[in-house]
Amino acid sequence: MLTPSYVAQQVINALNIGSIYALVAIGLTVVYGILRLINFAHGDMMTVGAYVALAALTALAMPAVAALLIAMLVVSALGIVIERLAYRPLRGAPEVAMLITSLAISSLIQNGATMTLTAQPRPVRLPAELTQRISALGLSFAVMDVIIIALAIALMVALTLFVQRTTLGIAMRACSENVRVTQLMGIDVNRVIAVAFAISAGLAAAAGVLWTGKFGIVDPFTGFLPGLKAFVAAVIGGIGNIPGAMLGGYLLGFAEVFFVAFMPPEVSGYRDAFVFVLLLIVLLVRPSGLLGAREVNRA
Amino acid sequence: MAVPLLQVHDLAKSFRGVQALQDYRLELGHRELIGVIGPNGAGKTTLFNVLTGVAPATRGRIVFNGQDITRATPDAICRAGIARTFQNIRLFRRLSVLDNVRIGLQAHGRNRLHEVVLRLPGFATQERRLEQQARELLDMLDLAEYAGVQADTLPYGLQRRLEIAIALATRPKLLLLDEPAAGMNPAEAEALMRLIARLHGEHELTIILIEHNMRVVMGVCQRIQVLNYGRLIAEGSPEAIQQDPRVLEAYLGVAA
Amino acid sequence: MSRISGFRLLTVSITFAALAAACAAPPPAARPPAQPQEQPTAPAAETIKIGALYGVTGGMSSIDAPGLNGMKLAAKQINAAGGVLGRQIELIAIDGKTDQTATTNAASEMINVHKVVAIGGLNDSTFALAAGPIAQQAGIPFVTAGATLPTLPEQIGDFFFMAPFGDDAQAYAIADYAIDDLGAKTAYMLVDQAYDFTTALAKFFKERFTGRGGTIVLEDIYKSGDTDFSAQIAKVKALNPQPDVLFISAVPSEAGLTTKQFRDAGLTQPIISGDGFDTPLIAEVAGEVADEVYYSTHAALDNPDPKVQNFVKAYTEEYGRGPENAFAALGYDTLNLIADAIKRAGSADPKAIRDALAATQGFNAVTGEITYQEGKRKPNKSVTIIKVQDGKYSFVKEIKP
Amino acid sequence: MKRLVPLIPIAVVMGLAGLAQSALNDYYQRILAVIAINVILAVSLNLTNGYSGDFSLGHAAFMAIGAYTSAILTLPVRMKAVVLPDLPPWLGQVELPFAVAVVIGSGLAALVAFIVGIPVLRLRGHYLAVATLGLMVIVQVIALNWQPFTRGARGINGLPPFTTLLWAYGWMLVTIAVIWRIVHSSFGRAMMAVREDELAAACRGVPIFRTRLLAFVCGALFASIAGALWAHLITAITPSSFSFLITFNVVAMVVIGGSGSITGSVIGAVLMTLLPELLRRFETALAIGGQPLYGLSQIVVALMMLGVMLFRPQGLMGRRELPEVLAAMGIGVPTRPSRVEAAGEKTAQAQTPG
Repeated sequence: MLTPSYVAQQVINALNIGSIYALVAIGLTVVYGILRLINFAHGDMMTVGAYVALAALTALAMPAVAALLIAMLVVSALGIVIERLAYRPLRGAPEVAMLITSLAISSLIQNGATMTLTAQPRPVRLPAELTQRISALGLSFAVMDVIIIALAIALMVALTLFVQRTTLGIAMRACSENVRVTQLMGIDVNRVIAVAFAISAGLAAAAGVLWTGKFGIVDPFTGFLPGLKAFVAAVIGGIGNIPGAMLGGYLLGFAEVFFVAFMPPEVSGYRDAFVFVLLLIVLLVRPSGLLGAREVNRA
Repeated sequence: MAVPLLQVHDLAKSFRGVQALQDYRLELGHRELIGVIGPNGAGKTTLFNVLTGVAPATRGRIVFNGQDITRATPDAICRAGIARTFQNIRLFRRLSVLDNVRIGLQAHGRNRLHEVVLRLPGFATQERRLEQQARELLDMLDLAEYAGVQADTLPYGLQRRLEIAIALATRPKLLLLDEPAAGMNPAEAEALMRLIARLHGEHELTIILIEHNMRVVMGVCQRIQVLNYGRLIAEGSPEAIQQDPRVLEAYLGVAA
Repeated sequence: MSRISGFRLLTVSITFAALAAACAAPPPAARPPAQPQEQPTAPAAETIKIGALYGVTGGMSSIDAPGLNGMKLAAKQINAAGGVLGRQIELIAIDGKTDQTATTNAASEMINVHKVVAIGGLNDSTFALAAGPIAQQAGIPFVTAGATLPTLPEQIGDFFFMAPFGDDAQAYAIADYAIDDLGAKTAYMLVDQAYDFTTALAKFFKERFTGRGGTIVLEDIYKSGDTDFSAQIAKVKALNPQPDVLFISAVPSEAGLTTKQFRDAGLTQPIISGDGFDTPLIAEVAGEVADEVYYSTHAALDNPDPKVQNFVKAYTEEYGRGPENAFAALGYDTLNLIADAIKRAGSADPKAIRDALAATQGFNAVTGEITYQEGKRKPNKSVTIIKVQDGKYSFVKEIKP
Repeated sequence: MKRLVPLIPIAVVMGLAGLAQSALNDYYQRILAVIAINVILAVSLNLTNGYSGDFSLGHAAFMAIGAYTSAILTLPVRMKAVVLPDLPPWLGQVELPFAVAVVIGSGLAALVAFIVGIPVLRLRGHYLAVATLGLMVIVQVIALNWQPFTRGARGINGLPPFTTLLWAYGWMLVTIAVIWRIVHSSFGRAMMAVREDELAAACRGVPIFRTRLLAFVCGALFASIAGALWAHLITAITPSSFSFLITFNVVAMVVIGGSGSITGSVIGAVLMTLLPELLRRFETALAIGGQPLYGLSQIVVALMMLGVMLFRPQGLMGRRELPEVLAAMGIGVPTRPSRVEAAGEKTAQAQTPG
């Protein structure tokens, strides 16, 4: 069973799912870095992105690329609106207050979608050239799989460049170091946070489109579980840290796929437990995640 | 002279390769009051952090009251008898002044869980005793009228004093004061100086004082250590220190 | 002692809370007005209230919402035709929210506040097992529309009835079909571990398939909510020789996902399953690769039988779209079955309805004939086998018990 | 004599519960029982999330432990032979009274919390939140796979419906009393000290780890009681009964009521139980074009959560308890710290750099 091509196939599978987790986790971590907010509604932005793309694909018959862009734009705008209405008024309030509002937003999106669109899962059909399958060297994968990995990496690279090279990106990093000091330096923190939300939501939308495109289905609860898993991924990597979130996403993808791939079915039921035990071990060895900065106690 | 209260041997602390403190040594007798001075970043607060277990030593040994506390946790060190204040005041901000002091008092003499849950007679006695002791302490530091006040709403000077009260509540043998006069006006500093002298004199406390305010340091300390770049560069009486060329150099940046 | 007085005041507040709770819930006399939409005309006699208990929101909603629509359609038709015993049927439809607490609360509200004479609904045994005993305790007949765990009636009691066949029947049917019609000797099993339904279906399938000389070459699992099956699929691909059929025990949300991914990976054997596969998602998600999929279910909506076609037509007219799945038909049947029992009992007394239900013989339902044999409250219904080919669903066979 | 005073409200609550049990129909009794269970959950979660400042998302795990333990221990032997035939004989042959089973379950949950807490409580903040969330997933996975004890996905059903209002409110009073006492003692002050400033607390001799562990273990213990009560109210449990949705709901109760206030937790629990139930009636009553507005109650509850957080981010009660509220209205004695009205005086906000 452990032929090289079998292992290679599983690696491709893991890279695929890991790429999407990484995208979602990065979005989560960008916002966390600045606001210390675990955005439980982040996964639901994936759902919204998928629905928007679906509408663009079917009702407006747009090409896939345009649908992806539209979804990212619309959801980014939504992210900014939500930030303005639900998070900004809570600046300076206890962290849990924002956490509860994010739970509320999540519930609003899920139930709102159920009421208006029904809970019937909807098929997401991508153009044939994307779903076409390639078989080579005993491996089998869809064009879509390659695109997922490529697009995820491209978005991550773009984000990294943005954060390191542009003024706004540097302001974002400054904010995640210390919001108050950044503010004193004359930077419009509100603008930076709005941008962070836009980026975060946009990445979630992209992940949502990839996710539903890959699996071909969307319903009002599509994003919730991957959102939660991405939170886990971000924490493994060291929440607030962009390369960490990337690493965490891929680790989670590999852990999930490999456990099923290389463990007998009798134990593969313990997959989720295994993933979390792994997580606990990582955290116990490195209490701030793999790449997270250790918080120095300053007396 | 009896066994010293505190012996520090060859102490060093580094943060990611940066030596914040090295080759530090100290022998402190009972009821001594010494000052530690030095420019910003000289390693004074690091010294306190290492002594109180907040930042464990990279190397060296600390023996307090005959007990090796080099690897002990901060709460164990506190219960062993070292209390400190913080440079930037750390109170339990949203709790009352009284509760702040009670938390310090709890370092010795806490209830057992079943006494609390079943409200056994021991609990009431203990609570009464805690409250009475807390009020006495507040009285002593002229804070009695603020007992019911939320700690972070106190004026700055009173917060400093409250912090000392909390530290005293833990019944220390050794008190570490980290720039207690920082941000105080001359009158407040004067009062503080009297307080420190009183604690030292009446309450038989051993004290290490970090302070920038030279009037305070020179006014109360019997012996002074000077730190620069994490190293001990001078030690002696206030008069000797004031004359020491290495000290002048460290402070003024020029060779005397 | 201030502490003690503190505690005293707190306990007082709890008392207030309890009182407030008791007052907040309006007494039965002041219950909200009956749902107007269920009463096309002012009823001459008092309405017969029947509970429709479904998880209309949350995880079950994709199969429960159509079920409720089916029940409503049946109620509308019955009322338009003059009702039962000259009285209109009033459906009390409360959302169970796919939550056990909310579902049991809803069942209890129907019985104790709205005084329903019977309850129908629920498509999953997790919820049926929680709500059923409440009806049993109160002596109100409960007909589950779609929960197929065969032991439900025994476990809950003599007021509990099943409108659908049991998982044993449908699992046996598809196992037989695989052996007899598809010539399968070896099978691969992929089982959703998270549901009672999927594990039971798998158990019965394995029992029948191996009992008749077949071999299970590999048994793998996943958990509902998983979307990526690439790891499992790679394992199947590594099998040599390949299994003759792929049995996938899934609920609708994973039916399309698994089909698409297995086919995309180049596995071409027949995929077989139970009524969890009865969803348009197979064709919608898998598209043209949805080939050679066979599943056992309650009814074929393309069955030319006029009874089936009339239902499909009425449903389409009412809701502007065809029935989403067989659970719509099961909901429709459930209410008709209850109404039929009321008619035969000549009374809307719960006990009389129960006795009439237990005596049901040859009730002609969209999803097959319902007969409760002596002492059993699970029907021996025929099982329909449906094939999906080129993204099209077609009726292939009806297996009579 | 004074020591007997607190017995009066207890007697009143229990009397009311007894009265309700005999006078109200099953539906209202159920709602009242769910309220009591949620109060237990919220008050106990508040110990970690409100007092010691550790954000735990693992409450459902301890509920599950209590529910399964009580289910296995109280199921009649005759039913066990059918439902759980593979139990080891020593378990298959026992049939314990409800109260005993609840106590054993809570002990077990406390033990698990203790063992898990020792490594996990080294984490802080959101790292701890994820770790406790992981605990919940692990317990769920074990419940799903440990067939002889739990029947896996099928779950255990047909539990005896032991959860009467007297039991529910009795346990609720015990929970509130014990937690109130812990919080208003040196332990509670230690927890709050850790929450306010962990480093300062350590330097004041507060045993940080033991304090956090105590809060965690106590919370687990009472969550387990709530789980057992819930199991015997619903009478059917499956692994998915104890999901993060439940945890989130309880977290919301605590935060909406006000973290760090027992009164707040009680209010949060009552609100978050009653509101959806009341709103559900509007779903059918406000039908548009014959279509009831299912989902409306969840949406309104979510909007309410938003509203509370936007206008009172510290929660409805903040950190205040009922006695203080009454005191503010002129009843009783104030216990809450007042504030210094420091006109012209330098306060902590204007700290000078040290």
